[in-house]
Amino acid sequence: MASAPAMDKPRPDIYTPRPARVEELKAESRDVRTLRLAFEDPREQQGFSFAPGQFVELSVPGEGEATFCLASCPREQGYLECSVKRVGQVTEAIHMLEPGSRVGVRGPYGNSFPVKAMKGRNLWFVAGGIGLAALRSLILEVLGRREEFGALTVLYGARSEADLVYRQDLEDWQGRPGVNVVLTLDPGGEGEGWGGRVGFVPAVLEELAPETRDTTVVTCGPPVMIRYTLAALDRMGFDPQQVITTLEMKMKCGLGLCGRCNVGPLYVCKDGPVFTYAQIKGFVEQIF
Amino acid sequence: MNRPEQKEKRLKIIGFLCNWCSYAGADLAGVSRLQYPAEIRIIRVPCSGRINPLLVLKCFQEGADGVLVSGCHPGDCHYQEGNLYARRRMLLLRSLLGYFGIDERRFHMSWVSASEGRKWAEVVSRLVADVRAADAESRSGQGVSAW
Amino acid sequence: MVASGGSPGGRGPGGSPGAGTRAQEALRTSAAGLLAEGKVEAVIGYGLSPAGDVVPRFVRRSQDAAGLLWNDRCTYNLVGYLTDRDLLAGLAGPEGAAGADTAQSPRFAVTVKGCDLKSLVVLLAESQVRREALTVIGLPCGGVVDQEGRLLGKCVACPEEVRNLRTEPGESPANGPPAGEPAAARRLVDLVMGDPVPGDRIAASAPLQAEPFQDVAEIEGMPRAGRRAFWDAHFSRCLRCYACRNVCPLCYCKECVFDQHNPRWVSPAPGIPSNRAFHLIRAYHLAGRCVDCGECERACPVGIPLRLINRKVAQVVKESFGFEAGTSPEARAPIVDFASGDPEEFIE
Amino acid sequence: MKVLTRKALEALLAARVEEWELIAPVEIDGKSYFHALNSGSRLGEVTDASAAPLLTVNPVKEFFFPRRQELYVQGPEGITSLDSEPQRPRLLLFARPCDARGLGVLDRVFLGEVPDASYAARREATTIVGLHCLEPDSRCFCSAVGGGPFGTEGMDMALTPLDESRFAAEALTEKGEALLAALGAAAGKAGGAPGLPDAGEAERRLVESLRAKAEAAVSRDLEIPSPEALAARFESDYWIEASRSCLACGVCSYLCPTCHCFDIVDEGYLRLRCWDTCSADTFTRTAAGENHHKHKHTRYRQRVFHKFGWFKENYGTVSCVGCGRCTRHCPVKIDIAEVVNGVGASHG
Repeated sequence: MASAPAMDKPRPDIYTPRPARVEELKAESRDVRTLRLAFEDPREQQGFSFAPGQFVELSVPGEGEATFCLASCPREQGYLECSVKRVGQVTEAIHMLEPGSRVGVRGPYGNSFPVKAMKGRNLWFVAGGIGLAALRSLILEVLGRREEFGALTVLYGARSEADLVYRQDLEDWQGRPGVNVVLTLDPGGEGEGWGGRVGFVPAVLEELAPETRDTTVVTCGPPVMIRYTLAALDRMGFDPQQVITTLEMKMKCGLGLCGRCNVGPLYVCKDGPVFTYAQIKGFVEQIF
Repeated sequence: MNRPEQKEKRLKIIGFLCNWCSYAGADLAGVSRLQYPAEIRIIRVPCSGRINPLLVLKCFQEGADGVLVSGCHPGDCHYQEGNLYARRRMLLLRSLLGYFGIDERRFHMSWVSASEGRKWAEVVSRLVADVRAADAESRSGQGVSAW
Repeated sequence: MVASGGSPGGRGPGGSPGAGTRAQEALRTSAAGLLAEGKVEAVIGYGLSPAGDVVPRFVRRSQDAAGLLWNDRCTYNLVGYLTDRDLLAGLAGPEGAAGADTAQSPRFAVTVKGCDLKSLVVLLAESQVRREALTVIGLPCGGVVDQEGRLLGKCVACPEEVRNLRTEPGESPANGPPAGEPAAARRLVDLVMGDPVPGDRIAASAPLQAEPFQDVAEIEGMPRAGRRAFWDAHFSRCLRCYACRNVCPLCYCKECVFDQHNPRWVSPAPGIPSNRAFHLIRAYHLAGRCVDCGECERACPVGIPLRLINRKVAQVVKESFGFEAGTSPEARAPIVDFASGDPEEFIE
Repeated sequence: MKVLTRKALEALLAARVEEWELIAPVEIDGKSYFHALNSGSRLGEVTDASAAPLLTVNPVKEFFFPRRQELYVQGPEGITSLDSEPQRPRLLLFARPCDARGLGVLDRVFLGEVPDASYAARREATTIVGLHCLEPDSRCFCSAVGGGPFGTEGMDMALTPLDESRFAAEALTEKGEALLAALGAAAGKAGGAPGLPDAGEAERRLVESLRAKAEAAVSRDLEIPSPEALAARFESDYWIEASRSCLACGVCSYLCPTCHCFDIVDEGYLRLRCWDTCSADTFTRTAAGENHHKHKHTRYRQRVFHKFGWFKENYGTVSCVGCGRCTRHCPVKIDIAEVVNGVGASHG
């Protein structure tokens, strides 16, 4: 007969988050806030490390759980940051939080940007809207080891000036040697006094015509932007191995089990979210 | 089930009150210092016609012991006819609740005007008594749970 | 075996083999003609799958009209496909889709039984289909059967003039045409296939209910706790697969309340409390609209008696608001309406 | 191989009903369901179920991967875990070969890279007594996906009905041996000699002939396309055609022994995991409204590619055991075998 169930075995609870506190909430744009978190248990915080590109599952008690990329610098040990755009129940609840509020964190999950392989190369970060959040931790990591990389360009676009996130960071990055920050707004989104470019990100990218030689492009943004950006990079002759994107697909469990982020044989949450264009080329129609 | 009788359970009863009549009626009851049970929690709405039955069901699903919808007497609706829509909707809802074996005593509807402070106190007293009776039955194992 | 009833896929609409051949032939000829003349982009009807099942069949070429089927296993109510815009656009193809929502918008033909017709009436009343873009092919019916060959419950009480399409919803036999003759001026049915079918099988089936809502009354006769136990036992099996909702010809909302995330009206996780709320709301949203076509109950994989819920709603709507669903393309659903004399005994 | 009498089986069940949790098929309104029996009240129905030729409506997965699994409560004091592992040993009686094999597919997911402790505990606590299929129906295609009506994969003990009062019993694992010993002891207490008699030549021959007959009855063929063939049809209009009548409900996934997609939702401060389905457009829709499976044909394609292509690529086996439930219970009878066969057949 069946053995009695083992009751004394520790249960690794794969769905249970660890409690964390909101340390700071910063408004980035009209509907984006950056949440700075620290685990309640200082040892937990000490033990928490992640690589740029990874994500967490954030829980707000009574509201639900949702997926957010880690936007802070992986070198910062004392806290983690996520930038949250208000679009649904969980994100609305996050926007209502205050310093001291309790949230739950699972993770970090997923793979990360191939920072090693980027060494010595010129890097282009091409982002749209809240998509810059997914590249921020990478940019901060790269800036922290600035000498290991070639020229850096950040091409960032949003619908309007009010939708641009990380204004302070962008200013700071622009001031660094060998870093070029190009801002653009969607046509019609530019207000009076806008000093940057006007045009959709993929179009501006083609205008800027980056050299393909020794260059890696990392891109993240709304699906339609990524789709056109990839097509533009194709036209410019980029090697799909040197084009890297991070997918913001619907995810839930973060463990490769629940099924919704399945694309081909891959699970975005487990095998991604970072992919080279070469890896996903066959599924572009399905993803974007 | 056969739990020892605790102190009387504090009931959770939600009242959806039309802003133009019942809400003012409840206010009047308060100002007039009329006594009525405190178990009701009031949600002010622009019109009883605003009460989507989903709201009532949401209350029950979230653990309410009883729900009240209260609007203007027929003919007195601020928007002419909102309460007449509500009347139909709540009739059907009440029938279905009963059909599924939910205790109808947990769901009341009333017409209370702005000047009927006394009626408001009576409506709430009857409602709370009804819900309490249903709840007692449920806890004794004789009746059915609220939802 | 699943398709056990005689000839592949079933017997004729009268219940006897061969009786429906003429109707089926007429259907194939008419459909082929409509398609060949370019009058419709597609005919939505019944066909036979390679495995021997009756399935919905979407015929786009006249040479495929020979695959259309009409027999006593054609249970589906196909009217629901008329509100699936994606599907219609696909059937119309690139040229047809371009003309959508214009005067030249694509036309479709749909085959209906007398009972299905009522759901079409509701869709018309709610402006969900355009009559002028539709060719309605009526199929005289002697009752349809389930997979085990049993007459469907809804067929037992189906009047002759309805199943033979002699009257249309809203007409009574009194003001309708004499037996054996179709209505002179038809609002809904453009073509009737074959002759009226005898109702031997219906006559031979269980006797009619003594009262129109006897089944509902039986549930209501139970004590409250008994009713609760009865329904909870059924709801405990509900998988929340939403087959009942998705198969319903009248559940066409683009964004269903059960799919909304913010607010969540009902938890998507199955459980008796959430399932009870789901079933109550599903039936409620069909108040005065449900025409008792029975598709929800047929589709339910776990045998929840959904018609028994719908019929309770129909009873309230009829007895309290004097309304019957699917009788007039001009009618307003009773739940978005009122009468000054509506009952209010329950109101304090 | 031993011979087990129904009497001995019934005697053991009756004796252990308090000690074990019994999961067995019972009849509800004319349909058969696997059901957890925590008391002896329905024991009488259980052994009769072995005679039912048809599969249960539900597969056994819900007893390992529950429809609704309450994970924890997030209270002010922190998180309190809720999901309790089985408190008693469990006996799963009369699992068909396809159902038992289905658990093997789920094991690959839930006991894989990230093991699910609660699933593991449920598996460990359960002894699975399989029942060979004597009358597979026209929907069954277990043999075409690597199983068979007399398969034993995933079972601890296999039973073959010999006649109305006896089974041939074979222990396949240690758990099975232990159960066999308990059954032997029960047979002794029930008045016979202790221990189960070995099957004789006649019984063995009978089992073999039943096996040959059953295997011949599973005639449905399924040609699983190669990864290349599948990939070549990814963008094909075939998926629009194949899924045209699909209602996008969850019947096929929820009744599938191997479908394992789920959602994580909150009911107030309660967090739970519940089944979800790739048929629903809500499955992949983000809060911002993006959806990489807006259309039902790409969702249906996802289902087929996942089961017959990608799952195999990842786990070495297709995630289909050929039980036929998805077709049997599909409200519009979409036949997955037909669809899969069509991938290789019709290039157009």
